[in-house]
This record gives sequence, C-alpha cells and structure tokens, in this order.
Amino acid sequence: MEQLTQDYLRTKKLPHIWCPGCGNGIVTAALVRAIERTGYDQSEVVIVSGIGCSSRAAGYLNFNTLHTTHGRALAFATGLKMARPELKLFVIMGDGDCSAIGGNHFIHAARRNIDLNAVIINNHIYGMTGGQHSPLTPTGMKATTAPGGTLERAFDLLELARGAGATFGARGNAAQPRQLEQLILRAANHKGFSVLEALSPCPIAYGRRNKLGGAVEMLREMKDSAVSMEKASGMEPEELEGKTLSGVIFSTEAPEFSEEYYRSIGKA
Amino acid sequence: MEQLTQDYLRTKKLPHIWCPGCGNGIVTAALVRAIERTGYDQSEVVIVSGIGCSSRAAGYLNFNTLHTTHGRALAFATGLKMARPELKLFVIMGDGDCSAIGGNHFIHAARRNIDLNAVIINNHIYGMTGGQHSPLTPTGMKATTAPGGTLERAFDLLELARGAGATFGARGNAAQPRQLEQLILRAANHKGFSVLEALSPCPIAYGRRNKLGGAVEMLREMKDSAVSMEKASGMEPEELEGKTLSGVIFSTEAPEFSEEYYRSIGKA
Amino acid sequence: MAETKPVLMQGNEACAEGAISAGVRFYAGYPITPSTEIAEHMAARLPDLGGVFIQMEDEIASMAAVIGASIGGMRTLTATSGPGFSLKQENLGYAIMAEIPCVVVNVQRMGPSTGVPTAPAQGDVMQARWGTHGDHPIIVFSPASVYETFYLTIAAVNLSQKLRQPVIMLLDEVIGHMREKVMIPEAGKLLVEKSSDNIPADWKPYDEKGLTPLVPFGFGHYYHVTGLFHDQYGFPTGDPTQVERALDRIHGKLEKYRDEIVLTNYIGHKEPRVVIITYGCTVRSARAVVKKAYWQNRLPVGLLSLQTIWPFPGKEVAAIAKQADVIIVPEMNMGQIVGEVERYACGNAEVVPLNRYDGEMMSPDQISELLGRWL
Amino acid sequence: MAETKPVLMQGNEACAEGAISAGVRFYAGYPITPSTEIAEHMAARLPDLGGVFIQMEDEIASMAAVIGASIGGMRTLTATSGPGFSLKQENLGYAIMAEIPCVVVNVQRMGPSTGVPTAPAQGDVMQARWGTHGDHPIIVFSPASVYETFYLTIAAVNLSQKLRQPVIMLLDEVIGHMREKVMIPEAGKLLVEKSSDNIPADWKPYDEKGLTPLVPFGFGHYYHVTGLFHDQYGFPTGDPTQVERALDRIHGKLEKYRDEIVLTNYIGHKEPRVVIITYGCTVRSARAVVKKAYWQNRLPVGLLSLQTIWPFPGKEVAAIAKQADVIIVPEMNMGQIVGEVERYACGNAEVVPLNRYDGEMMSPDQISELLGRWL
Amino acid sequence: MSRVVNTEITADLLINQDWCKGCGICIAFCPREALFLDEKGKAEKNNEKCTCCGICETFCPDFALTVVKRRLSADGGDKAGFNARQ
Amino acid sequence: MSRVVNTEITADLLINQDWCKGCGICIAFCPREALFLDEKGKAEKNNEKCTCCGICETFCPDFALTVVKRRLSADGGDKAGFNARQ
Amino acid sequence: MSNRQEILLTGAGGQGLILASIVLAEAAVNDNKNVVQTQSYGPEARGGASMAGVIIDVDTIEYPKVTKPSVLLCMNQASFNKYIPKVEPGCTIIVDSTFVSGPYREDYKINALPITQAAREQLGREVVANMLALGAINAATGLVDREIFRESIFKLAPKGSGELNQKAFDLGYRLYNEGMGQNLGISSQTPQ
Amino acid sequence: MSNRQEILLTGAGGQGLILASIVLAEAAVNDNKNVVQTQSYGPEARGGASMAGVIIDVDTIEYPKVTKPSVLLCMNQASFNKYIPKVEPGCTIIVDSTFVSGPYREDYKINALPITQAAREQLGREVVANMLALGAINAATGLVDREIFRESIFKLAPKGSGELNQKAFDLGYRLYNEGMGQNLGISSQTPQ
Ligand SMILES: Cc1ncc(C[n+]2csc(CCOP(=O)(O)OP(=O)(O)O)c2C)c(N)n1
Ligand SMILES: Cc1ncc(C[n+]2csc(CCOP(=O)(O)OP(=O)(O)O)c2C)c(N)n1
Ligand code: SF4
Ligand code: SF4
Ligand code: SF4
Ligand code: SF4
Ligand code: SF4
Ligand code: SF4
Ligand SMILES: [Mg+2]
Ligand SMILES: [Mg+2]
Repeated sequence: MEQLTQDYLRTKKLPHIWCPGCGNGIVTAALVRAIERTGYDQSEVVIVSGIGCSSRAAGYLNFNTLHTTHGRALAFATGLKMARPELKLFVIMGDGDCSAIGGNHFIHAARRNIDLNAVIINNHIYGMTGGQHSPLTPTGMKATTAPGGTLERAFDLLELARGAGATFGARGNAAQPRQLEQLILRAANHKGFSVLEALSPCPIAYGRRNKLGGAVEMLREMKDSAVSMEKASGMEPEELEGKTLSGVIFSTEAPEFSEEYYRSIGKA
Repeated sequence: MEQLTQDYLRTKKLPHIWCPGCGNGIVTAALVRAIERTGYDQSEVVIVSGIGCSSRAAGYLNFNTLHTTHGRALAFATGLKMARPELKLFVIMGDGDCSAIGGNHFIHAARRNIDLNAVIINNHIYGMTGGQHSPLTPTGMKATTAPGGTLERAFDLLELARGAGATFGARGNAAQPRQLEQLILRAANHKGFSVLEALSPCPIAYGRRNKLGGAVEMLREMKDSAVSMEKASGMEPEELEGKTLSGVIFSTEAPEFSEEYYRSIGKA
Repeated sequence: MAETKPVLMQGNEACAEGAISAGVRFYAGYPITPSTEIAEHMAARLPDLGGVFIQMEDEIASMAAVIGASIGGMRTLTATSGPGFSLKQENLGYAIMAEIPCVVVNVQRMGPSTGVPTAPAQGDVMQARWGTHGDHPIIVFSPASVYETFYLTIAAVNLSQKLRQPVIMLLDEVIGHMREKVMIPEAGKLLVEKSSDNIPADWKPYDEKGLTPLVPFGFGHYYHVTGLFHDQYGFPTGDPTQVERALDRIHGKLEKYRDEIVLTNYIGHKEPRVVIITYGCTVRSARAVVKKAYWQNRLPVGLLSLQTIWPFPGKEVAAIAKQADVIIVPEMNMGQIVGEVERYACGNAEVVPLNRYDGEMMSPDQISELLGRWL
Repeated sequence: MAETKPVLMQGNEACAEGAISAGVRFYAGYPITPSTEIAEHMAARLPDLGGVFIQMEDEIASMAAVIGASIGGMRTLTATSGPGFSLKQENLGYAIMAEIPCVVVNVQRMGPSTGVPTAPAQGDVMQARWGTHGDHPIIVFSPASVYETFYLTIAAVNLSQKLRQPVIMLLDEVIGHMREKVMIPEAGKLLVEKSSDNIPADWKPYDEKGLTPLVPFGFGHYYHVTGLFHDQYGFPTGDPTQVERALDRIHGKLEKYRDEIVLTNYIGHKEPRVVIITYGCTVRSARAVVKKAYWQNRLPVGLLSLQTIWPFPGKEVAAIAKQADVIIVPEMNMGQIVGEVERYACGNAEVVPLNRYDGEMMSPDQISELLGRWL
Repeated sequence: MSRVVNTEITADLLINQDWCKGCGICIAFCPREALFLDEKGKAEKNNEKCTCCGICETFCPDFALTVVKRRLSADGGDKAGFNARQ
Repeated sequence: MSRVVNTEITADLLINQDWCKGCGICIAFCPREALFLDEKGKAEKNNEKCTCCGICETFCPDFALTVVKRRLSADGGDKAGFNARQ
Repeated sequence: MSNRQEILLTGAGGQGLILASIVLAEAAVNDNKNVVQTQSYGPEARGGASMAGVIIDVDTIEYPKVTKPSVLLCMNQASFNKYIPKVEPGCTIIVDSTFVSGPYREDYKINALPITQAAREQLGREVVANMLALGAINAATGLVDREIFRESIFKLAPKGSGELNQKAFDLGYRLYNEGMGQNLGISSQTPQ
Repeated sequence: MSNRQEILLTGAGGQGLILASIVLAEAAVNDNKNVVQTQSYGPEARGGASMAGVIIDVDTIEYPKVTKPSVLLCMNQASFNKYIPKVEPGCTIIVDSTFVSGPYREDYKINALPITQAAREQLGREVVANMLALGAINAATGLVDREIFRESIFKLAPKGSGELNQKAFDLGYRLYNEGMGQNLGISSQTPQ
C-alpha cells in the first residue's frame, strides 16, 4: 500500500477521524486498490460523496474530491458527469445518505443508467449523528431513535436498485477486503450506473448498542454470514436464513445516459 | 352514478377544470365507485393528493380532502395515518408527482408497508405544467423539454414499488373503467401499502405532441395494448412486445406499519 | 403553576419535555446535529404516552408528516438544524397557508451550508422569518436558558393551536446542548390549553370572522385543505379580492394577538444611556455584563432581551430608541436582527452592531469592552 | 455591443438567450409555472450548441447538478419559481460556501405555498436574500423589461464566474411572460468574458489573497470541495480564526466589487421632493407615472429603479433620503424592500410603503394616486 | 326517455349537458351507437337504441352520464336513485 | 524486520504507529498470529512469524500497515516502493 | 402616450388567441413599432377563458397591461359578457358571431362577423379563425402595414400552412369590409 | 459572581468526561446549588478531544461557559498540554498520571494522581476512572456535600453499577488524600 498510500491518499490529513475499528477505512483502502487497477489516470478520477462518517472518505483521497450535501451526492455527480463525460466518478455514500434522504437521486441515477459508480458503505446506522436507525437497519435492531428496536422494514438496497432499473448491483463487505476490491473493480468496469454495497462495521454507534461485540467480532460475523452467489445457488432456502448474498447480484446492459446524450447531439 | 355523484362529488365545483377527454375524470369516477364498494363510511375516508392535473381530483371528491405540495402527498399521508390509523387514506398522484419529485416518499411508504392506497394517474407526462417529460414517459416520446424525444429510460413503476418492498401492485387503465374500479377495490382491501397505476390519456399535453390522435384514439390504443396477467402467462415474449400488463401484478403480505406501531405501544 | 423539585435538564430535552407537557403526542423528524437529542428524547418518551414517534426519510417528509398528523388532530413537533430547516421551508409555507398548527424547532449551528455542525451561531434569524417563498407571517421564539426553552415551547404549542399558525423555536446550540438546573411542574400537571371541542354547526375551515378551531379529519366535515389560495371553505380561488383578504387575514391573526405573542424583558437603569438588545444565548453574556454595570456599578445601562424575535418587537425597540443614546446589538452572526433594530430606532439612537461569527459563543468581555466606549 | 435587428422576445426566452450569449451551456431544472419556458427554450437550444439540457427529478437535484457541472467547468443556469426556489435553498448555500459559480432564476409567482401559480407577485425578495441558513452573501438582479432580462442575465453569468458566487435572477411573472421588442446582438457575437485560463503554479482553490479562478476537475489539481468551513486548500476546519476569515472573505468579495454589482437608475427631478424606489415590473408602472409627473408636468418627483436589489443599494437610498421629503416604495408584496429603505433612510425622509398583494400587477393609477398626496 | 321495462325495474340514462365537454368518448364506446353530439357539441342520446347498459357512464370523464334505475315500489311509485351497482 | 528472501525479492511489513488506533483487527485476522499490541496500544509485529502475506494490510482501517516488496536491482541496490499488486 | 393602442383578444382556450397576439406583436415589430404582448393565465393552464393583450406605440411602452382597450376581440359569449362592460364607447369591437349572440348594446360600435363559421365554411379549417380575426382587426384599424402583416404571418405559421393563414387573414379583411354597414350594435348574422 | 466555581474536565473521547460532568452537575443540583453544564464537541462527534465544563454558583449563572477554571482535570497528555497554559495559578489541577507525564511547572499546584491505573488495578475496571476523578476533585475542593454526591452517583449509574461507581468515587478521595504531600508541580508517579 505504500506507494498507493503516497499517491492516492492525502497522507497529511491522516490519521483520519474515524473511530478505532471503523470499517470505513477498510472499504476506502479497497476502493483505492480497485481504482488503481482500473488504470484510470489520477486526474480523471473524481470522488463525490455526501455527508456522513463514510462520506468523509473523500477528504482523504487524493483525487478531484467533492464532498456535497447530505443525500445529494448522486445529483451533483450527475451534473458533473454530464458536463464532463470523460471523467470517472466514484460516489461514496452512507446507507442513510444513499437510501434515506438520498433515495430519490439513487433511483433516478439507476433509471437513467448514467455511468456513475456508487459505493454505499452500509453500516446499518447513521454513524455521524450518533446512531439513529437508517432504512437499512434490520428490523428489530436498536438505535437511539429506536430504543426498543426499530419496527420499520429495511430496504434490500440492491433490489431497490434493480427495481429502479439499475444495470449492475454487487455486495461485498469489509471482512473480505480482497473480494471487495475485486467487486469495486468490476463495478467500475461496468458501463452504466453501478451499485456496490459494502457492508461495514460501525462498532461505536451500532455494534455497541446492539451488543455485537467490537470491530473484530462484527467483522467475523460479517464474514461468516456472507454467502457468494455461486454457493447460494446450491443451497436450500433454510440454509440461507440469516445469510447475506455477496458478489455480483445482477448485471445487465442498457444504453448509458451521458453517452446517449452526446451521441444525440452529434458529439460522440 | 347519480346518488354516488350527489354523495361523493362536490357537484357545486363541477364542471371540473380538466380538458375535454382527459382521463382524470374517468379514473376519479372509478375511484368513487370503488370507495363506495369498500363499505367505508364517508367520514372515515380521506383523499390526499399532490400537485398536478390529476391531483386536482381531491377538490372534487366529497370526503376529507388534502391537496398537499408537489410530490409530498405520501409523506403528509404517512403523518395523518400514524396519527389516525382508523382512517382510510387514498393518495392520488400524477406520474411526475409520484415518481419524479415524490420518488423518495414513494419508496419509503412501500418499505414501511404503511396502509395507504396510492392511486397514480399515469398520463406519461407533466400535464399541469404543459407537457414536460416525466420519469414514466417512454423513451423516444416527445415533450416540451424533449423536443426530439426523450432519451431517458422510464421507470416501471410497479417494479420500482416491488423493489422498494411494496406488498401490492396493480395496473389498470381508463379504457377499462370497470376493471379499474375492481382493481382499486382490491388495492383498497389489501392491508399495507398498495400501488395502483392507472394509465390515463392526456390528449392535450401528451397525445397532441406525439400525434396519438384524440382522447378516443388514445383510449382505444390503451385498451388494445392491455393484456391481463392471466392472458400474458400463456403468451410468447414476442407477442407481449408493445403490450402492457394489467391486473394485479403482485400481492404479498407483510406487517403493516401503523398497526405494528400501535401494537408496540400497547394500543392495538 | 406549581413548581417542584429542581432537576438538571438539557436544553434540547427541555424542549421535548415542554412539548410533551403542552400535549404534543406526535413527533416526526430526521436526525441532525445539534438537534438530534430532541428526536432521541421523543423516541424514548412518546411511545409510553401513547404518542407517535416516527423517523422520516428526510426533513421534507418530516415536515409533511407533522402537518398530516396535525390535520388528524394531534399536537405535533419536529426539530432540525440549519440544512434541514432549509429543506423544510416549502412545507412550512404550506402549513402557514393552510393554517395548520405545528411547532418547528431549529437548533442553529454554524452555517452557511454544512458549515461547522457542532459550533454555535445565530445565523438563521432572518431565514426563520423569510425562508419560505411568498409573504407569510411567522412566530419565532428564542430562549436564553433551559428554563425558557421549556416554557416557551409550551407557549409555542398553545399559540400554534390557538392561532392555527406554525411557531418556530429558534434555539442556539449553546442552549440546546447545555444542562441547567430548572424547576418544572410535576408530571401529570399538563399545561395543555384545549382548543374548543364545541364546533359550531356553521363551522367553516377558514372562517373570515376570525379564529376558528381546526376540526380534525374524520368528524364528518368534508372540507378541503390546500396550499392554493382558497375561500372560507378551503376551495381554490385566484380571485384578487379573495387573495388579498386571505393574506390580510393570516397576517391579521398575528397583529390581533400581538401582545400574547411578543415577549420581551427589560432589566437595568430606568433612564438608560446605553441599551443592549439581544436574544438567545447572547442574552446570557449580556446579562452578566449588565448585572455588573448596573447592579454593581449603577451605570445607566439596560438590557432588552427578546424572547420573541418574530414578529419583531418594534414598538418596544422604538420606545427604547427614544430614551437611549446608544443601542448595542450583540449577535452571533454578521448582523441580522440589528437591521430591524435600525429600522425601528429610526435615527433616534445610534445603533451599534456587535458581531461574532467564528463558531464560538459571544463572551461578556466582548460586550463590556464595547459598552465601555460610551460609559 | 453591436445591436441589430429588433425581435419580439419573451422575458423567459430573453433570460435563456442571455445566458446562452454569456456562454451558458448547461441547464438542469424541474418545470414549474411561470418559469417553465426557460427550461423549454434551453431544451430546444442547447443540444444544437453542444450543450447539456437535463431535466432532473426535482429542484434539489437540479441545483445539485448545476453545481456539479460548474465544477466540471461549464457555465450553468437553473430556473424555477417559488416552491422550487424554497427547495433549492440548501444547495444554493452549498454553492455559496464552496464558491461555485452558477445562475439561479426565480420567476416569482403569488405565494406563499402553491398560492396562485399563474399570478404575478414580488413576494420572494427577502427569501432571495435570506432563504438559506447561515450568514451568506448573495447577488440578486431584478429586471424591469425583456431587454434588461437579457443583459442582466449576461451580467449575472459573468459576475458569477468572476466572483465565484451564485447570482440570482429574480424575475416577475409579468416580465417572464411578456413579449417585447428588443435589440439583441447578432448570433455568434457571444458575450462571454472568460475567466483566466492561465492558472498560476501555486494556485489554491480558496486563496486568501482574493479572487482566484475555479480550476475545473480533471486538470490535475487534486483539491477538495466541501460545504464545511475550509482552509485555503478546501480542507475542513472548525478553527475559529479560519472560520471567521472564511466568512469575511466570501462577504468581502461582494463589498470589494460592489460598484460592479450594484446597478440602479435614477430618472426625474434633480431636487426631488418625492422619490419612488422600486424594482422589477413595478418599475414600469412607476416610470409611466414619473414620466407624466416630471416630463409632462415638471413636478419635483423622481424614480430610483433598482436593477440590483441585493446587495441592497443602501448608499444610493441614503443619498436620496437626504434630498427628498418622501420616499414611496411600491411593491407587489406586503412590504419587503421597504424595510431596507427605512433602514437606510434612517429617519431622513418619510418612507411610505405602497403594497399590492392580490395577484395583480401594480398599476400606474395606484402610484399616482398616492403620489398626489404630496404634490 | 328510453325505458327498458321488465317486471319491476325501469332504467334511464340521464345526461347532464352542463358538465359535458363534448369529448366524444361516450359515443365511441357505446356498443349501440346510441349517442351523438348535438349542435352545441354536447352529448345527446337516441332513445330507441340505448339499452341503459351503463357503459358510457363509466367512460365519461365529466360525470355527465348517469344510468338511473327505478324500482316500482309497492305503492306503485318510483324510488328514484336506487343504485343497482355493487 | 522480517525479510522473506527469495532470489530477487525481499519483503517488509511496515507499521505506521502514528496512524494505528489499536483496534486489533490486524491481530485477529493475521493467519500467523504475528501481530500484537504494544504497551502504548499500537500494533507491533513478531518478525519471526510474519510471512508478509499482506492480509493485515487489507484489513487495517487506518492505512497503518504496508507490505513493501523490494526487488534487488541489477546494481545490487533496492528499489523501494515497487508495488507488486495489480 | 397619445399613440398607444391597446388591443385585447378574448375568448376560450384553444381558439388560438395567444398565438394571434404574438403574430400581431411580431407584425408590429416588423413594422418598426414598439410593442408589448401579455396574456392572462387562468388558475391553471388548461381549458377555460383565454385573454391576450397587445400594446402598440411609437413611444416606449411602460405599463405593459391593457387597461383601456382601443380594440377588443371577443371570440365567445363568456368573453363578450365579461369585457364589453369594461371598454369605452370609442373602442373598436369585433365579435365572432359564430359564438356570440349579443345583446349588442346600441352605444357601442360592434362589428359582429361570423369569423369561425367563415373559416370553417370558406377555408375548410376552423383553426385559422384566429388569423381571420387579425385580418378583420387590421382592416378596421390599420394598426400594421398590411403587407408586413402578411409576411409576418407567413413567417410564424407552422411549416406548409403559411398561405392558408394568409388567406384567412385576407378573408378577415373581406369579411370586415362586407360587414361595414352593420356597425350598429346589432349583428346581421343569426348566431347558431 | 464571587461564589462561581468553574470546573473543566478534559481528556480524550471515551474517557467518560461528559458523563462525569453531568454527574457532578446533578450532584450540585441535589446539593441545592445553581449549576450549568456544557461540553465542547469536536468537528465531529467521534474520537479526538473531549472537554466538559461545569459551573457551580449560589447565584444565578449567566454566562455558561468556563473561562477561568477554578478546577481543571486533565485525563490525557494532549489536554494537559493544551489547558495548563490557560489556567491561572490559583486553579486546582488534577491530572491522571497514567497518561500525563508532565512537565509539571513549579508555579502551579498540580495533583498528579494515577487515576486510570488505580481504577484498573484496584477496582478492575478502567471505565470508572471518571468517577474516581470526581472523588479526587471533590476531595480537593469540597464543591458538593460528599454524601449527596455519593447518592447522585448511585442514581445516575447504569443499573447494577452504582456501588462500583461509588467505590471509585471513594477511591478518588483516598488517592487525593494520599497524594496530598505532592502538590508541588511534580508528580510522585512515574507515568508509563
Ligand atoms: C440535510 C441534512 N440532514 C441531516 C444531516 C445530519 N446528518 C449528517 S450525516 C447523517 C447520516 C449519516 O448516516 P449514513 O449516511 O449512514 O453515514 P454514516 O455516518 O453511517 O457513514 C445525518 C442524518 C445533514 N448533515 N444534512
Ligand atoms: C416544488 C414544485 N415543483 C414544481 C411544481 C410545478 N408542477 C406542478 S404539477 C407538476 C407536474 C405535473 O405532472 P404529473 O405529476 O404527472 O401530474 P399531471 O398534471 O400530469 O396529472 C409540476 C412540475 C410545483 N408545483 N411545485
Ligand atoms: S461512528 Fe461508526 S461509522 Fe462513524 S467513524 Fe465511528 S465507527 Fe465509523
Ligand atoms: S393537460 Fe392533460 S392531464 Fe391535464 S387536464 Fe388537460 S388532458 Fe388532463
Ligand atoms: S363522454 Fe361525457 S363529456 Fe364526453 S361527450 Fe360524452 S357525455 Fe360529454
Ligand atoms: S347506456 Fe349503454 S347503450 Fe345507452 S348510451 Fe350508454 S353505452 Fe350506449
Ligand atoms: S488494524 Fe491497523 S489500526 Fe488496527 S491495530 Fe492493526 S495496525 Fe492498528
Ligand atoms: S503480513 Fe500476513 S503474516 Fe505478516 S502480520 Fe500481516 S497478516 Fe500476519
Ligand atoms: Mg451509515
Ligand atoms: Mg402526469
């Protein structure tokens, strides 16, 4: 990581503000490795993020970085991509950022199939504001705004994306960082809107309140419950209970929006 | 319709503001018939709507009627339903209202499975503002903001709802008003969030620009392209090309949010 | 009001508890620093009271849900901070137009934009007045202590119900987050002022005659609620006469009940030469200064603290401007209320702004240093 | 500027065409009456110019997309009306904080809330100044004709680029929807003022030294853009000294270039007794009155029309207040700019508001009737 | 007026011309070709042809058409407004 | 420092203790139990055990661990920072 | 302001009045006059009443709204009822007798012409009634040079329909000139 | 303002200082004093420095922020370095020598006590170091009646931990009293 760290991280800004054991750093490192593997030039890569612990990643990444408003990262990114289709945009969001306040921009980016690489760091909680439930908090789990456990149903983020017309959806986790890197790379190579859900531990605002142990225990549990798509296809429904599918969940093709646009005006 | 009209329509406000041949009136009439068949008392029924031609229906319906802001009808309705779970809420929205500016509230109402009956009058266009494309305008169709035909992909509204966790989705159209009435009734009887997409002609802002003929031609085309779920199951993919599925597209069960809430606080 | 055992309470908590005391049983919100404790307190308390706590998908939905619940007959509250307050503006305007009671709390933080989320500032004073489009009346309270937060929230809920008008609690981060000893009424002694239950037979939702209570949905009055200009029955109209009358009526409510709404407090010399006018947490610093200057040193100074900032206490300020030579207006912003003070001082007193906008609280030293120039 | 053949043009169209002339090649918006024609015109024109037109899912996204495209180096514009303007406020604040140029058009309609969507009003004047949370500078133009709309939009784009500051075009429905004869430059003669292409080697995105051009993303300057308070390099800071300095700097820009920004126009008597101060379409009615009263009847009256309403032309108003006995401020609202006029008149002239808020345009008769009282 | 008389029920198609906007939908969808636009552009019916089937009622976007069924009551009078649909 | 020497490549695990927050993740996931927390609560390694497999590097949330591979160059010197991952 | 001409075109949505006002304004521009065109929208963009105003002057036009029409066109009964009481007797009034049945007050100079009927019967297209009305107006007032007006119509008409629209304009002239004798507040046509 | 006592508790996030400040404030309330408690948040809620202030007075408390601490607690080196230069010599200073290694300036009265170490070694739980610190502070200052303080601790402690926390508080007293002799600006403990 040394050279990568030097090149792609703003080392002067480190150590970062994340809590000890926070998965954001693991996902960010995987992202950096994947970006390097895409072969894009550093100056072509843009990191856009919203607001949240996870979105703070933008500040540590040594590219063109745009830390926007809560929930709106994809809308900012859509404008930028349409203005400069040659740039490669990664959009980092938290689960709340992406699926609560940002839900509308998420489904519309999926519908347009605009070539943005959404990386959602799903820690199942609003980390930055101290632990309120998010639309991805599993039913029954505790949060400061659900002291008895949330009654709400959670989105399946990738099913939501699929329903909205997304053409690529994958799920990885911080406990399998090499696989995660690989999935980010595949998402980045997909033409059109890609959704990469990265499960990540928040030991402070989620793990502690739900008695899930520390970061290590949370990672272990994450690893244990992950089942790859290939493996899952051979498993019984009962066996899959409590498991989480990982890998590329779906991948199809459709016209990419910025390309279609520039073609329509005779510029591509 | 005489007695129904007297009871359930605000006859003093008629004739309504809609253009000649506009499907909004057909859908509104079907809604009234369906509401009568639910057996709910008039005073228990609430009509909530957003902003748009279609949303103006609220003003003509003689119930408790709430004409809100553009895109936010479901959010207002969520508050009202949680405060008064015994009321029966129908939420009328246009395609733009529901799926453009209101997309986030739509997916979250679906996720929560709150007992609201969403009736989306889909005329494939922003009628009230004079014909801009909506997220439900089919690719290639013309609009004032897509003079050469829109390049954007459209949502499949019911797939979006399903992806978001909705438990009931049905599609009817103004050219089959009895079936539409029946579907609204079934949606209303479903416990949890129900989505009823009613295809409806806008001869003025959509039909004219796209040379689809007048209201009559648009209705005929609508009827011709509708294929019921039952029929579709026996058809080849090629035969289904250009057809629109109608009927109950999906229906499952899940805990209803307001009931869960009141149960959790010991009040249901 | 029977006050009992003193307790240690946080400002945000006092806001939530005040609301509960005033009968609020519905909270919809979206978390944001430094207001989140209000939501968290409500999440903990409301279920036990049979009330509803719901975390919505964003601030827009929260504002909408609160209005919806109010139409259902519940007393409602939502809380947020700068960025969320900006997002609530459209629906706040709806509540004003449709005359739906509700209380909106903005615990201010350092802006603009994301700014410094944890730092105090009084930067949203003008936004609270003018944030939504179109001419609209608004009531805004600005407490200077945990105690005031509790009681002003109660007043906000009751006024909101009575006038069918949203009321804004504009808290400072300092007030929201600090803990103080307060005396609050015994549990059970609710401070709910009921709006009449006897609805007249000829009830109209927007009766031109004056204040008319909201009849919640579900009681057989099939009226229409809309954000369009509307007639007495709630139905849309674009008729110029009715439009003008509607605006006059919603603004008129606040004028008519002005004395119930506008709360200020003067301490200090009877014939002051220099008066400090301020609000929110800045009152605390100013009071420290005036206590010393007047009570200890008998200097001709005074302090007008504004619990109500909108409608602006123009009459009170105008009166002071006629007495004093100098009016100092300390604010934790670049100068907002000072504009109104200048307007009402109308050249009768020199108006001197004192601004701090670095994300820190205004200190007594800053104020007394400036004060020293005239004494 | 070479002016050529006169053409008939709608105000909204002039806004779009002005923007195009000034190099705008990116439009993102969401339709809303009475601004929709701007979007529709852009949808028709931009593709042929190699530009981007995109209809976003809502106004929040539109504002965000415009900022994103500006960071990509395009000149951008978005247009909306009251309800959408309320929704844009949060991201507008972001553009101010992050110093991203863009032009935001609000074609005002009768509010609050949904109001009367097709009726004219000047109800968003104060919102344009204070709509987003936190202390922030803003530039707002208010044209009185189709011609002014064209040229002020060009000025807006260029100023926005130069100062890296969002500029708001606050149109009246009357101006947006009316068609007038205008003279505009030949096609091809673009009025684009280029911000420097030579980026100094030691370029910093938020250089404290003063105006520094935006280097679009993709040119190897790996800087950070955020809505948090930030240092010269764009990185977050909560340090009080830096926070204060940042606010001083973004406000300072507007002070420094005040004379380029603040545009007003006086016509009438040299030593007027009564002066009308107004803006937007109301200028038209006032001008009809003043022309008659002064040019025909030689009465001591004058008209100060404000093309720039924010930053408020306080200096100009103060000067007039020292000359005139009476200042009449006609507005199509319940009184917004009049507050500023009172502030700067500072007791030196009697300030008389004249308000119309029934959804109709202020008429010359209304103004001359009032004027008659002093003449 | 058209009357389909069976032992107990008579039916009528009422047209509210004040609400009719002359869109022609009812005419197009009437299975009996029983409707036409009159000289003012409002829907009018041909009594001979109409069977009071009620189809046009469900199609009219302006609530202008109503099939009313009247049941002959015991005392021989009409009970207007009886609504036969469920 | 641990050195796995083959003909051409030596490798090193570098630990940046300034960035380490002592979360213990690397320790838990090192297949060799080669890591531990020192008395200041920072990660430290046991040279004997570490094989420079790089697993801990991918797990560290604080970018504090780096496996560096050095290829012996023709003139016998080290080329530091050569990055073997693709 | 002595030269100020205020033309008010009224009727129902769909009759093409706003387009007519734009064409008139465009023609005036081409005739080197100052011009302002405005329209009023109902509470919604759809159906209902339609009203457009054009002000033509050689001076600069300040107040852009029509207050004292010098020319009034009424294309339906509702607009006739609404606007006639608002104009002064000197106003040139043209009504489409196809839809307007009076009453034609004696104190007004009203030209009742079968505008839509003529468009339908003589040109086969009702939609050009608006241009026909413009012809009648210009015949009555000479607001704009006739040839310039015709050219402007050609320029603004949808592709392929330029000549038809010009024909309608000319027919308006004819209709007006034929109807000259009947400016008595009583229409010679029996409206249907 | 003569009775105003300003207590500043400083250290790292996670050391329980904010909770300690609340407990102290609660105790003061129960002891019938006026009290204001505040805390400063970093740019984010997570990690980093932590600081809480308590003001106790018999008079009404106006300005709620600590400016001239009469008591300063430093629970780590960073806070020690930051705050020591800001206090006046008269201030009662208590530092956790577990984490703070000086330098202890001669002109300050510094009580360097092995707070966390004692909590860990003598009570088996580092988390109660904050209550231990409160004990030391109260021993040094007598801000609140000791018994009332103990009761308040019991009331606010998480279920089942009341006694442990009281023990920690008492241990704080002992530690302070044992360390009495070393108020010389030099710690008797060698920090590790
Ligand atoms: C408009 C607005 N609303 C609310 C907030 C407060 N806020 C900041 S981050 C956040 C949620 C963080 O959760 P998530 O997106 O899951 O990110 P995480 O911190 O968990 O990585 C919230 C509610 C805000 N900054 N802006
Ligand atoms: C915040 C906001 N943005 C935009 C508008 C303008 N507007 C009103 S209705 C509408 C869209 C109407 O389309 P749709 O929802 O499909 O309803 P329809 O009129 O087609 O029935 C728009 C954009 C508004 N009123 N408020
Ligand atoms: S609160 Fe959670 S998500 Fe945020 S930095 Fe800490 S561990 Fe990470
Ligand atoms: S514009 Fe379209 S949707 Fe609106 S009323 Fe007319 S036909 Fe109906
Ligand atoms: S469908 Fe209704 S509105 Fe249309 S013509 Fe028939 S009766 Fe008239
Ligand atoms: S009732 Fe039936 S037959 Fe009679 S007009 Fe209507 S559709 Fe035709
Ligand atoms: S994983 Fe990183 S931060 Fe955690 S203990 Fe190991 S080196 Fe330190
Ligand atoms: S490089 Fe491999 S063996 Fe060495 S410490 Fe890391 S995980 Fe363990
Ligand atoms: Mg999260
Ligand atoms: Mg629509």
